[in-house]
Amino acid sequence: MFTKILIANRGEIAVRIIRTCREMGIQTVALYQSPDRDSLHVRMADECVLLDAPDGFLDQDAILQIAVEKRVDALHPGVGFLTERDDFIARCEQAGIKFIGPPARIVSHMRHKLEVVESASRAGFPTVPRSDCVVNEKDIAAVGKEAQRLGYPVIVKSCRGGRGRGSRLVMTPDRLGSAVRRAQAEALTIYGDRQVYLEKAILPAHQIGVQILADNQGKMIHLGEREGSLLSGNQKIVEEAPSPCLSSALREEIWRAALELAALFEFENVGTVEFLLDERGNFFFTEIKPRIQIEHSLSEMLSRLDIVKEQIRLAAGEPIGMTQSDVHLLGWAMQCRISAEDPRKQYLPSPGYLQSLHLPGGSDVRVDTYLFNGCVVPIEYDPLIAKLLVWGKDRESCRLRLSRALDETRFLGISTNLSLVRRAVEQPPFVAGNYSTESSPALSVEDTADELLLRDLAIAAAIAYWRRRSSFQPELPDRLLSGWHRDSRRLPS
Amino acid sequence: MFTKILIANRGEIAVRIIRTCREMGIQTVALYQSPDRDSLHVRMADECVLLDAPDGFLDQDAILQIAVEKRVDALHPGVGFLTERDDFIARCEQAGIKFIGPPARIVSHMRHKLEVVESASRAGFPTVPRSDCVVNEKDIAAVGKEAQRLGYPVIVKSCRGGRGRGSRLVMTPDRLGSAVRRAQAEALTIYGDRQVYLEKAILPAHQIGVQILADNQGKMIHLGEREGSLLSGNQKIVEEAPSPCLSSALREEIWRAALELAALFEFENVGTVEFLLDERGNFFFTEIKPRIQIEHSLSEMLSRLDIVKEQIRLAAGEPIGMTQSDVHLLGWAMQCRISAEDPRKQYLPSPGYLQSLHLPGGSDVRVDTYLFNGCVVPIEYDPLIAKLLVWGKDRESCRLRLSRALDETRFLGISTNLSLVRRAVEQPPFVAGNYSTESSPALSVEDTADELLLRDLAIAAAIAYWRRRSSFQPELPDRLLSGWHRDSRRLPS
Amino acid sequence: MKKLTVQVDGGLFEIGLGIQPAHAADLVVEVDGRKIHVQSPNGSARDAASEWFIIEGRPVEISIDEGFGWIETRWGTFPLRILDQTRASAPPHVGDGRVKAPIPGQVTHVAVRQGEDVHAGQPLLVLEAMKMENEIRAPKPGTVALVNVKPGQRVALNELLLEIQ
Amino acid sequence: MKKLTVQVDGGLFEIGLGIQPAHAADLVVEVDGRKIHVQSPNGSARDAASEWFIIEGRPVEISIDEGFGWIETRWGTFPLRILDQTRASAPPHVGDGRVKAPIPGQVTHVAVRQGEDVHAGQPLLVLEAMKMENEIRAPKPGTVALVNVKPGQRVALNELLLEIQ
Repeated sequence: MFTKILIANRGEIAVRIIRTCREMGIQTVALYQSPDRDSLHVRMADECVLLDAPDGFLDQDAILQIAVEKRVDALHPGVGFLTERDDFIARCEQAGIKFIGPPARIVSHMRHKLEVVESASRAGFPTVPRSDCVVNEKDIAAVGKEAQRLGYPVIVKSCRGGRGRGSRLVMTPDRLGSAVRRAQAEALTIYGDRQVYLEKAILPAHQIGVQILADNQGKMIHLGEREGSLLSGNQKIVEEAPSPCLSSALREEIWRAALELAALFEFENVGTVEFLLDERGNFFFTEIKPRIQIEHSLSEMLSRLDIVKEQIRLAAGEPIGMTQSDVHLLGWAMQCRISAEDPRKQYLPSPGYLQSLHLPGGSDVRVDTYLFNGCVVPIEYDPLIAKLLVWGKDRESCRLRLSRALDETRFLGISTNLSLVRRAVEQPPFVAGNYSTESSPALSVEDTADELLLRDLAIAAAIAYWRRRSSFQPELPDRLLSGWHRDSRRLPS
Repeated sequence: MFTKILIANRGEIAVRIIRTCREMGIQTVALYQSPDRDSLHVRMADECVLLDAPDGFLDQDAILQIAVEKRVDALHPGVGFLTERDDFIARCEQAGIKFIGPPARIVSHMRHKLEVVESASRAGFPTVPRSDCVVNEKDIAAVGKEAQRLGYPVIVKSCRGGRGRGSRLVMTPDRLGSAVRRAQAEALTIYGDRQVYLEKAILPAHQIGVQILADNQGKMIHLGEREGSLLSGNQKIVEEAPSPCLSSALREEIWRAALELAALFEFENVGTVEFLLDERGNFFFTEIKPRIQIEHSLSEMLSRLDIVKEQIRLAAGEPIGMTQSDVHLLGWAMQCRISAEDPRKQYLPSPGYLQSLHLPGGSDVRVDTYLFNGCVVPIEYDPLIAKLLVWGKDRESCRLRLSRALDETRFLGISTNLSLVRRAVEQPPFVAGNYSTESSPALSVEDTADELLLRDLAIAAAIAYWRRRSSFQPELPDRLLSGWHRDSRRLPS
Repeated sequence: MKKLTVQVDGGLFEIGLGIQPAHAADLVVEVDGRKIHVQSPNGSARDAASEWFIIEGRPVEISIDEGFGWIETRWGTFPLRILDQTRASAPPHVGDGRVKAPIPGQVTHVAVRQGEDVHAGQPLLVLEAMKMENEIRAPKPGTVALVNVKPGQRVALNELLLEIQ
Repeated sequence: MKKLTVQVDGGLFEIGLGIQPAHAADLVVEVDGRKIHVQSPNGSARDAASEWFIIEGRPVEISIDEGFGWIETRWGTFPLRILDQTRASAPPHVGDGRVKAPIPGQVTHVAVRQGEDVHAGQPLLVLEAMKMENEIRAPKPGTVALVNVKPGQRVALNELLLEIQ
């Protein structure tokens, strides 16, 4: 087993990886850039190094140099950043530092998403209907025919692309020509290659991912599926496992397809086989994510396995050491992504000083966060500040526990999407387990309430207003600097 | 099902019960005395009432009156306080308010501990060897003979007592006479009855409790055993489930005995059948606790059942609705009791203003607490401030997770027994799972460390000292009152 | 006695205060002429952003922004309007057409030019912060009177971006 | 330069400070003549009870009591002694025989009388607080010179309970 791991990431995922390393008795080295110097992952690691590089967590040279200097045996990329950079993985391999993730050749293969889909298609797996690569926008009649064959809506996609950049959704035939022209121009700019193709748009859809663990002897197991269809903008906000929209027969079929697809690509380490599901129960393979995902924790709650621990073990060359029948997926899990965004400013990012936080507790509640009282949420990174997860023995008890946990949560000093998440969990399609990518919760900030509650809130608001406007100010600094005063609980009246 | 429950308790257990009620859609009414007016359970409840009564949470009249006025259907006593007062339970029953716990007749029976033990003994269950009640201390020769028969050490106990008051441990024959005299005098003062008896002292021992759920149709299941042998003073500090000292055969035997004993006493609702286990694997029934215990949460982690939810369901007259074979006890759980006690003052209670707290997060960690940033730990109540639990797939991974979680925990402003707990978890007998009631961790506050760590700590201490003594003070109030300043992360150097 | 008109969501209430000092732990307020007892356990607590009260035995925890425009609670977030009848000053006026940076960040794209007519909600520019591209839209219809920033420019919180007349 | 002698558990160190201001984010200290680089990310943070440093790349989070008698860390709690060589004043003297209430509470039992000889560690009285009976023991051997409290009496923090000479 490894003795020291460099964590090439920050925020909640770095904290989460350090926790597992500590439980495994593995030393950790944290990286930080200057805005993050006071961040929790830095304090929790055994060692920390300033990442003083222009490209930050994407700077391969700087990160490799630190890895070598700190004499780590392995490097964990977390999520995002260098997770899918096969060139970096190859450099780690050359430097004798184990990259915790699949080998470079697999990641390199997975990055070519169209090739992956075509291979899967040739092997007989269902994939989203698509055209061949279109090279010439002048023959718009031929393109139109192809779109007609697939059926509208269609998506124009770059043959080289990934991550959806340069993709365009076309709802009706009259918009096709300009969409193709623009997509080609964009593809040329971004990827240096103007080839695009058409894909049928699955709308509404369900986004289903099956968690896979695979060792280097070809043994594989899955930890069931997750559904991440509830979006706000393009961000997943509430995810759950299992998926509420699958029959047991369909679920078994998707699990089997996921394992077979992972085997087809000789997948190793930890990844997710992703599918789109349409309203009629057809599923289509889309890609394999060769890394842990933010929502991996959902599968941890159902299987009671630590996926990062398994990932480290697998990267160290250990066998899986269990069979599919040893995996028991029990109950239901839901996860919310809490972001520093201001609902009163159209969900703009809301970084800043976190005066105080109160996290939910009790049974089967899990919070992964890098926040602490008095920390600063830096403006330089993405706004995800916490993952809140709960488990329940069935979907409804899980959902009620999530509501309860959200009610307990408080962030003072920064704005968050907490009220949006709370509303998402209460909206009828989600309550019924009958939602899709088209069921975004209302982004409005307003809720409804009965008259008595409104009156109570008006009273509370009036007193709060009066107090803040009144010339008498409570003596805050004094109390803070001198610790506890019994009397301070009540001021002279 | 009930629509509104009065919670006749405070602190972490009140918070814990409110959480379950909210998840069940049941309204809650909280009680508070004036020192507790800002406490978390009050804020979390749907309604709250000042308990303005001289006897506080023991004041039956006042609490019943509030229950009636607030039109609750049921009352949850929590742990301690009115849990084992059969007179109160009878009054609730008369008032048409369901007491969440066993019926009065069962609690009344359980309170007569000696009778319970004698009944069990007559029914053939092993109990701790004891003498008949001794009425006369003058015949010290007969008492001595009885002690000789049981074998030293022995305990002199009141025939009326419970909770250990008036009990005296006698290690050698020469101390027997005076111990009997003093125990009789105390028994007379406390219970109005000078009758005492001798019981063999099981030293060292293991304290084992089996969690029982029983409905009012005579159906019963158990949720396995817990071990609570690691004491500091007379307080349990670290508990675990399952017990590490039982063979599977012995475990099965104790489970069977627990169910049979519960059946013997026609037990209903939720309770714990308690045993002492000696070093040779003999177990002795001691009592049935007719209520939830602080450590019930351990069994929740293994069974993934919510015991308070089951308790409320059972009190409402619902059947258990599952059989023993539906209960799957998986993995290992450990619980620490965090108390506001000052290790630097011989573990005296340490109430006060909690400036800031940081609780551990991540997978399979549970915290039950009534603390929040800026709260006051009142001097009027017991010093238990938080329960910290973790789950692991086996004992060692559970223990390592507990260590990790303890490392993350911070309380600023009050002193706690955290360092004692951390040491208890690291001491060799606990690591080996080979400890007993005689394995109390050292109460000393000192730990050991290597030279480099000591040097780092000396540097840190020197800078901290220098800063606090230096005339330049950071401008705290400004920063606090005006929110986030980007610059405040770094002072001019 | 101080009088406030408070609108929370659809509810409009006349509230009288000032029978006791503002920071008293026990208060009586008048709502539409009726006396209501309110307790304020943490009247002196440090967290000015979160306050909690016991109103006729119901615990109510709230959080209100600096501008008194929103009230957040565990029952949801509601728009708030407070009219102070004993103060001359109204709440600060917004919507004068000056578009300011709602967060610090970097301008990556400016979509309009001086003199251009815009409709309410039309994208004006893109401000990058926290790895997100945030579209700033026109708060009202009008003509762009001033464009104060260029693509690539870093802006501070509340810095003037452009003005609509 | 400021010089401190710091004893942590068994380790004794001579530490030189003052090359930069106390609250600088980057510090150099001298330990037994060697220069050590220390970073102090939250040099200005509010939680005076907990401080954290990066010492040669190792994160070190500590909590020190007001009297500088103990240092708490995630590696354990250690006794601390700081000798300030540039200050005349020594740390406050303890152990003068005056036994003060370590917590507020109620005296439930007094076990000694004035004039009685006691040995170190002998129970003197019982102070009830937080539902616990807390035994207060003699800090050193001597004669009870004064008993200042009676059973049933409530005492405040640091109130004189009795005196041993």
